[in-house]
Amino acid sequence: MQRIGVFVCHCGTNIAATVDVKAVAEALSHEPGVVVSQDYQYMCSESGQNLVKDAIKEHKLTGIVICSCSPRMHENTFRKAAAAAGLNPYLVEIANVREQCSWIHKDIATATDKAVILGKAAVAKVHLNAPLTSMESPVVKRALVIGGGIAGIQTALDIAEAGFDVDIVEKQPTIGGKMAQIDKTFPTLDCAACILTPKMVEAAQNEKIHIHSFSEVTDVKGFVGNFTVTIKKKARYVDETKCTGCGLCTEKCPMKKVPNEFNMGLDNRTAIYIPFAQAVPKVATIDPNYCLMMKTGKCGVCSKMCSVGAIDYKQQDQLIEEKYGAIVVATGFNPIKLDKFDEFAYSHSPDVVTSLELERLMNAAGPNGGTLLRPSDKKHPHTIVFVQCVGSRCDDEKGKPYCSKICCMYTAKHAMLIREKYPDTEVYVFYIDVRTPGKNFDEFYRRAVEQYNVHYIKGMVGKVTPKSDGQLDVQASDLLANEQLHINADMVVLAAAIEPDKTARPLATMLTTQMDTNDFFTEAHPKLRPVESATAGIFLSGACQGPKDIPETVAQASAAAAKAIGLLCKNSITCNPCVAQSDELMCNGCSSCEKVCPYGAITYTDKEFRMPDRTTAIRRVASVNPAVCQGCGACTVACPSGAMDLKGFSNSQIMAEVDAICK
Amino acid sequence: MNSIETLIPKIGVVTDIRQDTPDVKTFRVVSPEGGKLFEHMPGQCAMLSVPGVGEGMFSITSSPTNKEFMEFSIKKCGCLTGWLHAMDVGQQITVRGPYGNHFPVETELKGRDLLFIAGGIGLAPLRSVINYVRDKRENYGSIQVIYGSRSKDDLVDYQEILDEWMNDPGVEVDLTIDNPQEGWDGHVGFVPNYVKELAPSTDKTVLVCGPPIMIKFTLAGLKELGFTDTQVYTTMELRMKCAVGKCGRCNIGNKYVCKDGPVFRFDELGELPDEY
Amino acid sequence: MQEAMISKAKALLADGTVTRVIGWKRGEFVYDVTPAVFESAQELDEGFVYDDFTAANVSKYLIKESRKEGKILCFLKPCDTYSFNQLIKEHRIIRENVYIVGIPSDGKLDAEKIKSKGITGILSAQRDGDTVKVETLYGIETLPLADAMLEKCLSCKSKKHVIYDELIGEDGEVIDSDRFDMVEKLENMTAEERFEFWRSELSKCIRCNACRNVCPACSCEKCVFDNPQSGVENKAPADSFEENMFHIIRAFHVAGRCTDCGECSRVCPQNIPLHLLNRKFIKDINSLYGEYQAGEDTTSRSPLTNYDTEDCEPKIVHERGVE
Amino acid sequence: MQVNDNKDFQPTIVAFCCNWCSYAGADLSGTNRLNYPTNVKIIRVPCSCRVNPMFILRAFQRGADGVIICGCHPGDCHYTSGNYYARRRMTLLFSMLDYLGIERDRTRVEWVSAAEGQKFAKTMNEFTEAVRKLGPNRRLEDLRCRKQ
Amino acid sequence: MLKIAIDSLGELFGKIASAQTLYIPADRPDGEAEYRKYEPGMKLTGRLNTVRSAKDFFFPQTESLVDFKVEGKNIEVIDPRKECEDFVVFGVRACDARSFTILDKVFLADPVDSYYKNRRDHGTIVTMACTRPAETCFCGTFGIDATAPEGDAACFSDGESIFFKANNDKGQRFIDSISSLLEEGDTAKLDEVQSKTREILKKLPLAALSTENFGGDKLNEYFNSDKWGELSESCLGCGTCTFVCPTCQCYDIKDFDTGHGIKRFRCWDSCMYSDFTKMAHGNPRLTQLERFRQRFMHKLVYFPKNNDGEFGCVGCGRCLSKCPISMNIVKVMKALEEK
Repeated sequence: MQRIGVFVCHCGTNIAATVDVKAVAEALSHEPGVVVSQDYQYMCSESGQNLVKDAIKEHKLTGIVICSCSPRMHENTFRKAAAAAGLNPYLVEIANVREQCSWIHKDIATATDKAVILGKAAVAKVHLNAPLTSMESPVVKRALVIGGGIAGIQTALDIAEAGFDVDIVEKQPTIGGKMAQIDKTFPTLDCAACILTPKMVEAAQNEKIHIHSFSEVTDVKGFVGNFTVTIKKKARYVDETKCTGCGLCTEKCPMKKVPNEFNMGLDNRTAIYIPFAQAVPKVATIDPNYCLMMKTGKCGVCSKMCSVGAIDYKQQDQLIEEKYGAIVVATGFNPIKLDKFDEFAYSHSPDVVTSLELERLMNAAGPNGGTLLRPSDKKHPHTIVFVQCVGSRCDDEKGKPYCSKICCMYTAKHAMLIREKYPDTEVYVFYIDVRTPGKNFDEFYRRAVEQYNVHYIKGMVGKVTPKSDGQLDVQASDLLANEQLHINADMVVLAAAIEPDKTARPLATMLTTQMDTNDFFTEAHPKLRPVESATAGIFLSGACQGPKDIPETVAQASAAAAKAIGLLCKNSITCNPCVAQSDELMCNGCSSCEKVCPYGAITYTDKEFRMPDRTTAIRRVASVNPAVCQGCGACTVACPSGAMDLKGFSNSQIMAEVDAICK
Repeated sequence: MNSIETLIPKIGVVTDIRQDTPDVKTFRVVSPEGGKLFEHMPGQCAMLSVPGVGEGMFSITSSPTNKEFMEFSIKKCGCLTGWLHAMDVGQQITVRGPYGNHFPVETELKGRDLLFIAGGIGLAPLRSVINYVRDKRENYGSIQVIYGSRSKDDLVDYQEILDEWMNDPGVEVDLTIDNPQEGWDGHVGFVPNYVKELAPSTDKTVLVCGPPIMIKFTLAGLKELGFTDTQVYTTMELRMKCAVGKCGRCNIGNKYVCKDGPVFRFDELGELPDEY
Repeated sequence: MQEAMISKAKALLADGTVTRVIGWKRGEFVYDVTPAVFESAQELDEGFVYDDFTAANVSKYLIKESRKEGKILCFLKPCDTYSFNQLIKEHRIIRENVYIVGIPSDGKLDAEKIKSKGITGILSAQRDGDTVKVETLYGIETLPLADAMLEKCLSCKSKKHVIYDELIGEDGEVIDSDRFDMVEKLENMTAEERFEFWRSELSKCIRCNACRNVCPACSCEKCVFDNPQSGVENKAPADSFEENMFHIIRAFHVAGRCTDCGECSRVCPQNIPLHLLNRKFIKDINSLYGEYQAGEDTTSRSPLTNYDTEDCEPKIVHERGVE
Repeated sequence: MQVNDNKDFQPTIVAFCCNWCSYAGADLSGTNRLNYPTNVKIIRVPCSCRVNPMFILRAFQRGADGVIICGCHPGDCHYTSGNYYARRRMTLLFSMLDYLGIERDRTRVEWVSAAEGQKFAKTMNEFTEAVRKLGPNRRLEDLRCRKQ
Repeated sequence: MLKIAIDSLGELFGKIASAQTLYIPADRPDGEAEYRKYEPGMKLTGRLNTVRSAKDFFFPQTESLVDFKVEGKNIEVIDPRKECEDFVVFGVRACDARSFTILDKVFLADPVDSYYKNRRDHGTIVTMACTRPAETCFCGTFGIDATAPEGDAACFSDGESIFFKANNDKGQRFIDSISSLLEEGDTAKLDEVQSKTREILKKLPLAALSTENFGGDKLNEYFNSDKWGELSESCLGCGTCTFVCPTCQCYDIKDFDTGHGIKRFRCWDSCMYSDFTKMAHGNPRLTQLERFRQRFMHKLVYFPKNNDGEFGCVGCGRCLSKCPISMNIVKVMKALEEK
């Protein structure tokens, strides 16, 4: 017989306003085994926890039920409190009467009834809870950062600084990411390359940091502290260890008509290329889709030119396997494709560009060497229209429902830079709202309006029509003036929404982390654990978690690094004790469980048993490696004899909950 | 309905719980109104149950001469006993009985010298008889109790043995434990050997109860000493389920332990097939 | 055939290949043959039988028998070989200890079915082409073979032996059977009709566990329904436990493992068509996840321990068939 | 079909929610104060693959009128493949229940991510309404457990 | 003798059913027969016997014994017993009729089982003499005359009419209650049918089976027989034989938590089940051999030893038909008899 304590939290009025907490405590006091049932203002507060601790000692409780907020919120708090009072932390059950009761129901009577039932289910379950002890598992002192943009670089630098080895996996031939493509940064207007490239170099030179550029993660196994990751180093047909980055090959390469991704396809590069001058690693890469040697077998110029013999047309993709204790995801973002936004004529006119293209057009290392020229005729534009929220805050399928966050600020930056450099150019910005929260942001925006006379017009551009004279007719509405406008523009710049990188979704599957409907990684808690994923040992850095500007990205990158360092500092971590366990006496040895285990945690051994008929027999039985098992429970259902059960969520515990709910 | 119905139990209240050994507790049970639930004879059993947990047969440890309450000494070994061990005073349980036959205290045993041999929890059913004959001392000859357990801590009712039986001039108590232990200056050794060492007089009528292996060797020892099967009684309450001789489980050959037993004289058991 | 089998068994016993033979033993009547183990030529001569009534699938006995000392000879009909293979796959039978002789089967008769046609006092039964001649205490009766044959044989899925050490006679082929016809017929009934059908069938269950205990797929050390720790232990029909839990879960537990050997229906004393539950799972598995025959091999992954990322959603149930 | 739409009937609905997605989704609908009926009671399981068909039948025996299983979207399982197994198991189980003549709308599987608080509430509203229309579960219940 | 034309049976059943619940053996779609509550239009089966025996009416497979309500430390005991309503079981065969003698010796022995007694007191057993015994019949082995069945009242068919005879007061009351439909009839044809049946009974394959080598005095001899191993080898350990047997009465008592109380119920159990004798202290019958032996020793040795030579079998032949592996009491008897 159990001695169970029930503690009903008011959560201020969060619970108490819709659930009669006293009635809940009273009703649960009659449940079998319940020896004390109390309610309290804030159970999670120190005094609330003390109340629980005291009751455990005073009533010699063998189990406690807390009727409070979601277990995802405070289960650990109460487990710790129980442990502090000498009760095994796994003898604690939470009845979620806030998120799943008081917050969603209005009628006090029915909400109270439901809270009582949820409490009864928890009491029924805790009757069957067994004390569980966590196992320790060692931590591999090495981190993996997936993505080599500013987020990944910062995270890697911070982790390396703390003395741990860290690998960066970057799918492009160079690290640097989006920030490397940006011209200037807001609100300080300093040059992006000037602040980024030193960090890239620092990363390259740090002994603790190992950069796998032009590589991808193809498989992730294991669990927190002990991941085994397979990395595919894509063939770049250049021996990284030999290439000095002299650039001779790129000069001599006869194939010069390859769209230059780094410049957003606004100019061309060669088939063998180094993305940009400050690339890290500064190693050439052959694009096999364009390389004449690889396509026709006739050329080999680069090979001939290379004095160190780094060219290797036969290079193969290479798979390497490495163990890590922590993984930081920094896969970043991309502007969305605008082919669905026909109204802005993006596909029809080269003079309609995205903001990121504008960055390149204005950049000194860009296609025009830093002079802003119209792509169509390389003439100086006199009227430029900026369109905000292209695909952001968009209700329909072609866009994204969220605010991309950075567009208002970079548009102000663009407008300001243009007005600064080309005072004869009129700049119009069409906006829905201008959002400028952030340090010095609103001042920056106001400078654009007041000092630089950028024309901010609240309203949306309806249509952009290329005219025969090469100009663009921008048809728009001014909502404040309540009038239709037509502007003859030389260029239109679209602030395209940003979205998570396409590689993020398959990566999330490999990492068993969650994503939201927009493919942003879901953080473990939106407020309290913003840089961790719900999967232990996986941390989130930068825009993969949501739209962010550079300072925010860097802040989160360092935060993720701190979290990863916190994990790597430990010699071992405590495993989840809620793992599967096989009752060897019941096990048939049929291997069904082994087949469904995603972690390979189940093995079979032949063991000698004393059988009921007084004989001994060798039987094949399953056993679970508790350090590898993650406690999903797939095996428990595959097992027909019920020999396989899951601690903490046992068959009988779940059925007890079912019974309690249905009675 | 007008028939003697025994499958419907009565309610008993647990008024006292005594921890005898690490895994044996003695429960005092009375009716909700106070007083005993029913009268019984030494050696008889009762079916205790906790609704939803199960039913189990336990020998009544207290003597019928106790008019206020019944006691049950119960070893923790399963679901029901685990539950009983965890309960608090004031808990209600259900009781039905008394069941089975009893030691022939008013017939064969009358006027005889009695030797009780018990091992471990096996003392529980014999305690009822011992206290019964102590209370009706004039009806019986000498009383000797040989009792052994694994250790000093595993001696059931040790306090009562010390306080009452050992101070009772009419009772000779010989205790033994299996292995030497600090704080124990009594005999050390297994019960069957101790019986042989003590070599009690073969005039005595023997009542033996304990683990099957102990009974087996004790019986062999007694035979060596010159005792016959007709002098030895034992009780076997391990196999019962319905307690009314109908469910078809507890039979050894054609004898139903719950109805024809649990007390058997060894010559009766000898006629039965070897299935116990 | 019986003679060939006996002489094969004798030869294998004599040359020491096997120490025991599992087969069928003649009973009191023409039909009550019992699976039995024979250890000598004499025992074989006295009791070994293989005829129209030797329907019992002996493969499950090999779980126990293959763990005994010495090799055992077993005669397996085509359908029995599937069960045997499945048990090999589940590591239940020690293959090295079994010598398999595949034997042909052209269908077995069902005494209970003959009796259900009102024929009583059966003394002998003789197959004669498409009819069966039954001699009874009350005279001779003739009935169509289909009325006397076991359901499992009428819808035979294969005459092919999927595992054997040697064969007596020719091996057959997998048959394009109509075994899902009845399942389909039920699927095309309304939910109400289906419920009525199954309620009237399953409510006959007396929970004797014959279906489970005979089933080669039900080879658990201890069935969940017998195990007090499982929380679903239930001994006897209590309210609708059999209809609403036992038979559904039993079918689920053997889903993907059931070879459709038909023993469950053969042994049911209440003639519940239990095979129709198993066949429903087989049919669903075939149509949703691709053709799969349990016991066909010893290595393939069973459909329930497997998945495809493109599997259909459970709501397919809502979208097809009759409501 | 059913003329009576059982307006006053309050079905008992058991929702098995996986800890990582759907339980979090349910929490989110709470955080966002999205209303759904009190009839729905959630049981937290680590993964949808933890849901044994026995639990579902048990719920019906004990008087549940509807059982819904919620898990991560296929491909998003915290344990990579759990919901794929659950999907097969539940498909086959539901098909069997349908075959036995049990009302289809009493069972449902829905994939709800941690971000889909809205979807969770909507699903629960719809499911409860569907079960309410069916009326009390009489085909799978254990009469002994019927509420007096 | 009083009789009624077979054609008028419907009328008779209607009359009986109007006063009390009537159960008759009727055909099932699968060709077997089972006892069903009579409803107008229902016909008496042509099958010799039902799959399940008539014991189910008096000792049902599950029955509620007592209910409990538990609140805190307190328990309330609720006695669910109600006086049973009167009922008639019609068409019971001689073998099944004898099973009540056996069941009575168990359930009506001290202490009386009130649940069983209640039903016995209120149930009237109307038997029907056999005319077409099956090859599996061996009731004669146990001294049962299939042409003169026991029961409260007995019926005899000559193919055209059904004749009634009371075996006791209850049977007489039953006949009195339907006498308005009965008429005095000539039994000449019946006598002819009966003698024909007796001839067939003599010719049955199992007619020679005898109990002379069985009984209480064979206890140790048979208990230690080396035949049990071979006999039990193929036993599946299912409960078919037990559950179709008209005399098997082993039961288990279990508690069921309904969610709003505890129901303690009794259900049939089978000594063939591996956990039958499993108790907290262990299981004394661990192998199928021991369990198999128990079942047959009980019927052939223990029961007669305790009950003045009455055997625990009535020769109905159900286990001969229904055992999945065709192992049965006849095979056991014959094997044990072999020296």
